[in-house]
Amino acid sequence: MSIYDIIFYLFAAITLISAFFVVTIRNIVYSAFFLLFTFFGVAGIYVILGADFVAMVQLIIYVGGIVILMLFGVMLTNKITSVAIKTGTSQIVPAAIGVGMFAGILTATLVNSHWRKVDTAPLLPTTQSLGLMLISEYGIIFELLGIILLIALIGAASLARK
Amino acid sequence: MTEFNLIQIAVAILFLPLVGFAFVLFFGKKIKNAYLFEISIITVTFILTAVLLFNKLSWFPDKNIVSEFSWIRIQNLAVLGNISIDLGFLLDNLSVIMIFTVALISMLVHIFSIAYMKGDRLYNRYFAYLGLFTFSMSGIVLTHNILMMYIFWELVGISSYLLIGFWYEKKSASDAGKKAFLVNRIGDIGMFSGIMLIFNTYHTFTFDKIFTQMAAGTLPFNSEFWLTVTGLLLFCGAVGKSAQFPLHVWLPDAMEGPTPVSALIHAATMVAAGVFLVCRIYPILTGNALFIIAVIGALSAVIPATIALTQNDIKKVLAYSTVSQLGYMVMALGVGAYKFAFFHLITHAFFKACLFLGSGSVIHAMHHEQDITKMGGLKKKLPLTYATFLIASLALSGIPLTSGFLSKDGILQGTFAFASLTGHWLFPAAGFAVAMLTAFYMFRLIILTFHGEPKNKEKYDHAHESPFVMAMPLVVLSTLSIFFWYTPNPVNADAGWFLSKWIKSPVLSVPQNARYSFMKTDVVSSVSKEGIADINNSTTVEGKEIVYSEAYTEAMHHAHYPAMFLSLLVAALGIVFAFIFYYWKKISADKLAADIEPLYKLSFNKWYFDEIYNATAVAFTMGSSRFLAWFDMNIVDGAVNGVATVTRWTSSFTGKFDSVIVDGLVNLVAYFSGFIGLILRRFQTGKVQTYLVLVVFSLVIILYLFKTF
Amino acid sequence: MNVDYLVNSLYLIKPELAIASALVLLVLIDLIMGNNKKFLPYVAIAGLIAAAYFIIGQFGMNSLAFVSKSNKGMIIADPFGAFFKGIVVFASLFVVYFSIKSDEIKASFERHGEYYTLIFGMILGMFFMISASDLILIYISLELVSFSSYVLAGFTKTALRNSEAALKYVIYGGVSSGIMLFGISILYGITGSTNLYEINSLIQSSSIPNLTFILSGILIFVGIGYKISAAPFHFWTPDVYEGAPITITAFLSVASKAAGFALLIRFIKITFIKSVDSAGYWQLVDLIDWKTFFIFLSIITMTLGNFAALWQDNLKRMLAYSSIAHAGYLLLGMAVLSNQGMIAIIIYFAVYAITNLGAFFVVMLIANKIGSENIDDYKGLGYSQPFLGVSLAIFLISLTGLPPTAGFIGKLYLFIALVDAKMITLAVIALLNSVVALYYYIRVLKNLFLSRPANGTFEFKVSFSNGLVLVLLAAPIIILGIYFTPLVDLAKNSMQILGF
Amino acid sequence: MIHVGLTHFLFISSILFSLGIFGIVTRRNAVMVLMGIELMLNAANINFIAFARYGNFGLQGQIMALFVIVVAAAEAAIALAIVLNIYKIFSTVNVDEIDTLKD
Amino acid sequence: MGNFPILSFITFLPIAGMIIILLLPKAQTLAMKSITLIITGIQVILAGFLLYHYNYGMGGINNPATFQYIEKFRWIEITGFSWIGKIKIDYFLGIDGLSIPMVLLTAIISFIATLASWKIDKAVKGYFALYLLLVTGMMGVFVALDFFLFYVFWELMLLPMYFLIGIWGGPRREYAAIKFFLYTLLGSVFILLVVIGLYFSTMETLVDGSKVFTFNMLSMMDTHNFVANGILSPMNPHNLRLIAYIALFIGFAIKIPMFPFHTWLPDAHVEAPTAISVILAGVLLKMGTYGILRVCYPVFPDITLKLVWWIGAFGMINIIYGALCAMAQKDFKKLIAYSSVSHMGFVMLGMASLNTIGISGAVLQMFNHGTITAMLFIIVGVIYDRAHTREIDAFGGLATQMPIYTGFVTLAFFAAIGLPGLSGFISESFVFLGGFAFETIRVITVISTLGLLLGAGYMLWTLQRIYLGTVPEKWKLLKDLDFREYAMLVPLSVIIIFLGVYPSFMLNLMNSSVNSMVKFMMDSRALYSSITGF
Repeated sequence: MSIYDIIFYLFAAITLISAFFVVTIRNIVYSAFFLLFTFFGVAGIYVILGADFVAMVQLIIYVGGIVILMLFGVMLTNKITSVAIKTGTSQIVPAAIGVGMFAGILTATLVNSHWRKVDTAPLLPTTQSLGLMLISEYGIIFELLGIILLIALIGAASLARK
Repeated sequence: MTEFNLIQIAVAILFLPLVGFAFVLFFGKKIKNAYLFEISIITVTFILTAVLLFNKLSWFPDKNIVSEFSWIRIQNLAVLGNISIDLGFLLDNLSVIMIFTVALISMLVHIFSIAYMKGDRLYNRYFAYLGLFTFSMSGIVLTHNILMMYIFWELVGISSYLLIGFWYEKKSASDAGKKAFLVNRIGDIGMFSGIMLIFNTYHTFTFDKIFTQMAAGTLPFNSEFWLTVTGLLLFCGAVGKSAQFPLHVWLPDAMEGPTPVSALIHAATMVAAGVFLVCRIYPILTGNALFIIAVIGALSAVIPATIALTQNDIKKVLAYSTVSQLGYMVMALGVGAYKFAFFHLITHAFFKACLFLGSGSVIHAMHHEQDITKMGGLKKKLPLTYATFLIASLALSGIPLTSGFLSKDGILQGTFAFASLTGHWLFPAAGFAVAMLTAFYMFRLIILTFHGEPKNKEKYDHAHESPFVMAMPLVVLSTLSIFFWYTPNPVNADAGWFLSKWIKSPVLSVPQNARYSFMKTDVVSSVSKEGIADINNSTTVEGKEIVYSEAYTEAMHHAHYPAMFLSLLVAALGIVFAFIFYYWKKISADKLAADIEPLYKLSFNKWYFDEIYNATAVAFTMGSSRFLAWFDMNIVDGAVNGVATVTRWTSSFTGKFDSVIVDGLVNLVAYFSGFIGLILRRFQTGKVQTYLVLVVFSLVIILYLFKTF
Repeated sequence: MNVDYLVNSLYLIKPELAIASALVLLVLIDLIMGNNKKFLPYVAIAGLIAAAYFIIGQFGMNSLAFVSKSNKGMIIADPFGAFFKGIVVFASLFVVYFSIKSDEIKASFERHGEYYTLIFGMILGMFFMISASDLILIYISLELVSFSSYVLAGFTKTALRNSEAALKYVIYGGVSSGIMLFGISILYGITGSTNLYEINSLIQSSSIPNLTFILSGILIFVGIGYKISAAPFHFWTPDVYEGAPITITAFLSVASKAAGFALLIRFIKITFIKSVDSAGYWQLVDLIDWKTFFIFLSIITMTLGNFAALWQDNLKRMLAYSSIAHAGYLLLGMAVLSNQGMIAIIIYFAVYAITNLGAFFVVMLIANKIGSENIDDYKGLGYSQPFLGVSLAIFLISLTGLPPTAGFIGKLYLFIALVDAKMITLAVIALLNSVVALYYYIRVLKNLFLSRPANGTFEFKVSFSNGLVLVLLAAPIIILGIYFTPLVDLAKNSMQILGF
Repeated sequence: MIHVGLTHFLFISSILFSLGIFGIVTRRNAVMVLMGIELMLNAANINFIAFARYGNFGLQGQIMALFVIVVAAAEAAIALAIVLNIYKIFSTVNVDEIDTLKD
Repeated sequence: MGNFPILSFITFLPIAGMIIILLLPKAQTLAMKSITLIITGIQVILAGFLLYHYNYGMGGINNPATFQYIEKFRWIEITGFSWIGKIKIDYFLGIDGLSIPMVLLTAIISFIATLASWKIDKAVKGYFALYLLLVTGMMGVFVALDFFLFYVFWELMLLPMYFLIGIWGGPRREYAAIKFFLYTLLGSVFILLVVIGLYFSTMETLVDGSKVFTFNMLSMMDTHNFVANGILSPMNPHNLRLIAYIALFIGFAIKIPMFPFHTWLPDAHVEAPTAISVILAGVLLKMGTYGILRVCYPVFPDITLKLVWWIGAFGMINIIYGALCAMAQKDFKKLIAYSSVSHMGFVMLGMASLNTIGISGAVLQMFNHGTITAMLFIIVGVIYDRAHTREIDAFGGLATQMPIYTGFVTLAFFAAIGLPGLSGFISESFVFLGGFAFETIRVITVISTLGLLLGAGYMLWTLQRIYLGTVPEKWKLLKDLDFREYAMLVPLSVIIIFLGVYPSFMLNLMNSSVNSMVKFMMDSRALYSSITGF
């Protein structure tokens, strides 16, 4: 077992265990914090996979943005005075059965499939290439994303404002 | 007079009454005495028939005058080429004599009705209906094809319906009309089936053409059996119309109509149409068919005669007597005594009409009292009626010097000869028994009505002889019941002009081996070899007759006197018994009735025919009709109703959930189908997480299915 | 990638550019004009007309835009896309008009700027959905449409049902697009490409792990199925259609569905096709049994839609179920997997668009006045409002598919396609379904004409412009029902998909 | 222990994905539901990057992941706005209590 | 007369009338009624004109050259599908001996039903607009020779009928209307399926020699036009023709209505207003049998020959079942409705005979039943207008109270039970004669004669219960007929009597066509067995 493997298992454990807590723990604030760990773990996995820039973006946007947003959401939709901000769960049994089967199918299929594996290329910095691609090949999508953000901005503002 | 003139006259005879009908029907309301128009029309018609009769018999005694035109043409058929359904007249001696009789009686009844129906609310319409009847009846008589005969057959049925139910406000009258029509329809269905068979075989309806083709060897389905069936099916029509057993039940009920109508339709003319039909189709009747006809005739002669013994309604007695006499004629036809049957048809028409009109006169005098047990002693009050009634009764009983004696004797002679050749002695036995019964009940009727003490003093006191218009027809008809109109010899009709010159039995078309053995041509030697009649489209030469075997001729000859004496004897016996019972009262009729109560009851209750029919056929039809209606509403409607779903939805939407609709089978199906819709709704809980769980489950199912493909 | 080529590519996406410019313009005008919102709809209409103009030009085109070394092109400009964009623009024009008239929308007057901007965001997303040939673009455009519609569904934020619809929509849509994204990722893993054309050539040439491929296909379909509301991915439809403002419901039921179907057809036809035989039947790559899949899906969808619609009392909700049922019919056209079926879909969709817009318009006009969408409140409206009643009758009859309305022509071509493919049983099921459908449509007519109003009549006048729009929608239904050559010609011209 | 390969990453992503769905369908609080959606998107992103890495498909996968992250952010913003709105109107954010629209 | 498109005119004239009526202000009810009356009157005149110039020698059925008043032009034409060739649909009208009696009937009944609608006072505008639309639909069905066109007309009259029953009907009108609609729609979807199936099985050769799929009915009758592997071609090894035939037949049979699909009829009749009952029974039912004769028979002669016993048997069931059900009814109108079921059974029996006499009888019976039943429903309407009840047992003795009316009743009833001298007799006789001549259904025919008895039974019983006897006190004020009712009853009576006395008038009209039909059917036996090989 190489160091690479150990790091992988570490991040994998962080990701999955905290994700498990995210969806099971009753206290919402705790959940939100576990979500933070999950994102962090995922970012680590990105690094392992050689996606340095994406990992950075993951940390900045998810850990720095979305989780905070979520926390705001939690705060705004609960009375702060209440000591334990908790959430209930519903339809555990059917959900467990359904999602369990689905997960089974999903993992079994994915893990057992024969993927087109090529010898892995050496890990190179990706930031520059990504930047070039974003303004050339994927320029149009990049622009579209801008519009998405604009729409999200307008939409969210329109809903949230008085 | 040319043939064409005769046809013209026939056309006039046929349509004049229709004109009268239409005129009176449409203008009866506006013109006060519209009925006079009808009466003058019928008088003219009668005169025309007399002219026709005279000229036909004088100038063309042996010729069938035919005139026809194509009514419907079906052209260019694949196999048959053109088919033409023709309408046309057939003037032979049979039809001119018959039409004369019809017109004469019709006229007399018209005249009689002037007084009899006086004051009725629908006086004019009554005469209109009579006109319609005369038209229809003339059609039956004059036509030259079976389809047209069927058409007029139905039309007389309708006029009979209208006239029986003339006093429609009386439930019994409208019931009787309906019953008459429906019972007749049963016979007509048989007749129509026969017509279908005929048409299917010969592709024509014209009698002559059918006979010609049959003589040439074409048979229905190439089988003599089916020929017999055809004959019998056609005879079904006669069974209905002539009130033969077992369809005789309508005739007594038909007495609900006005009495002159009974005289005209239900005694003299329409009911005789059945016999006339058998006469017309005689050439196609096989031996087997004739035998069955004879049996039906015999039964129809005997059963009503026994019923007539105990009836107390004057018209009912006469009605059963009519059925019995018609049975006589049918039996005569069945045993081969063709001429005598027709002879009896004519004589019977006159004296029975006379009897009915006479009874009408009595009823009129007694203020619509019909029960003979409440009459009596009317001889003094109504001498003319009594005299004519007596003459007619004598004729009916078969007493010499009357026309009835001649014709009845001929029939008995025929049965006798038939029995001696074939050994069926029950026919003459039935004939003589009926002769005795007839004499008995007729004189019972006369004694109770005209003799003895009046039972209802009040009505008796008010009784008075009928006016001239009612008396005149009685006189005319009773005169016609005397022998000399038909033959110079009061004891033997064979020599008379009626039987020897005017009426000829037809040539048989039936294959030789299907006939009675005594009618086979090949056993004949003495009579000239008769081929097939020489027939062309417009006219037919008559003069060829049924060729009876020598043995038959001989048997007839031998039977003449025995039959005559025997018939005289039984008639006399019958009369004597009547006197013993009712005039001298040597034996108490009531006591006898009590002694043989079951038999008496059987007779008095008309052999329970109506009860049996009501309990079986009528009940079955009504029952199945009710059941099917229920079935239709609940099961068919329900089950078909969109596999019941529709019903449920519809009902729930219209808010009227008809509990009937969902009963039974449907209930289950409906519930199930509605359930599907509800199940589907059950998924739409409004909880988005439930939806998503469902999506996950569906995904799992889809993926699972794909893995197994 | 040189600049010329980029510019050339921009020429090919003129309609999209027009919409994008209009969007920006709307934002700016809203900012500049402040409280004067009157001009917004006219700007919107102008933008739409410009887009329509460019779309007509696209009917003659047949090319790919944004081609690069590693990518065979992201956007397709072809008649097929032009047709569906045309449908979207057509629907948008009417929806903008409806919005002007809708009391619901008028109530939140101060947010009109956002309203039209979001609508244009949706239109833009749909345009890209319709013409995308790259899975990335497909996903992004789908999300663009979704985001805008989430907000629009809850636009009247004070109304209870609006907000609820938005919440359900966003959760349901988020999950669906998440599943689709996962599918896309697997497909990417199998083929190493996100471009449909590349994927097509790849799966034809090399061996592919069968089950994994099926998994990805199905997962991607979840996203599309959610857009076209095919069962069992339809659950959001009734709730959101009922909850959303009526203009948005109309827009979702027509434009969004059009984009979804365009995407579905493109996805199937470009990705999986091997060849088209002389009779017009598509020979697909033998990996996923799409035929069986669509057959079952269509049966379930239309049966479910029709049967559930039977029980509805809210007309909007009923129309939602009816639109599910219609999605089922349209999937029949997919199940045939032939050019004939595609023609049928195109014809059916053109008719469906007109009809559904009309139906929702009438529902809106009535709701404006009587404040209810409940069918039982429509009693006797046919008498007090004969014009509205008759128009609604025409629309509903066309939805049922009875001659001589255009709806019949749509159904006819669908069945022609089915019979031609010898799928008789399916045709019988579809026909029986249309008998069931008659029942709930006729129920509305029953209330309109057969029942007398419970209490008093609603006296109001249909304004001239509304009447004109109604006639504009109703007349084509009758005219195309009698003389449908233009419709079929249009379909014939529109079925040209780039590449095949 | 086997050398870490593609399947390991795929295993993680599919579990993460399933956990996301599980959270969405079971958590009553709307914000928690949104968290589940984020988990799903992350799982897809792991896929993209892993495939790109092991299949040597170039940087397309990473681009995709970047886009998804942006989209996720936008989605989170809109969804939270909607949730806030719901809270204003229903005074609750429990998803299963918001079911006025149903058959 | 040249090229005047008289058939289009007679078909679409009511649409013009409808538009005029829609443009009139609501209050102008008299004008609306008058316009409808004038339009339908013109139709009668045009129908008379058709009759006057009709060439009796031309057979029609499967030969386009022997149809008359043909109007044919391209309606829809789409070219350029490489994989499917040309698509074309013709606007193709024409009449032959089968359709001209129906055109005549439609014109007459529409006219008379207009009079029967005179007293409508609820939403008059809508009523007459829908009424005229209905007339167009009916007329169109009888003149269309293109199957597509036929189907469009067929469906066109569904909706007006739904509203006419549903809005202007009796208390359970909604139920009846929806039932009618669902049943007929169910029938017509089957028809649609077969239409499409046939479309893909027949190709017509155009002038330029190219072959195209066609909806032309007449082309579908020519075996040369069948595509080798067409779905409904006789050469198709999976012989689907039987199934298609049954589907098509059921589609038409629902309209007849044939047992067990008849249950919509009593409900529809009971609830419909008088005029609509008249139209429904007088014309609409005939569309079913007409469809079978026009389409089922010549397009599927092979299957027809196989199934003819069943057609006859169902005819028999209809006759007897309908009569028995009628007998048990307590509602006068329902009774008449069931009598229609019974009488339409005669038509089916006649059709099953496959010979000239039987089919002539069937077509004649269609016409005669149309007039007779129209009269019967008017009669019911007359009494309902006055007494506001149709309960048979509530009446009695009306003959005294309303003698003239009773005269018409008697005439109509007698015509209904097939009294000679009135029109029903010849047609029923022909049906029986024809049926008897055909060995396959001989027994059925003989059993069916029972219908004559049952028919007389329930009719006379009804006559007795309503018209005979004494008048109950509450009906002492009933008035006899008024002028409008005369105007309806007299023409029908005249037709009934005229055709009873001179049936050749109609029979000659259809003779050639019926012959062609029979010949075609007979020739087909050999032709199809040579194609299918068995």
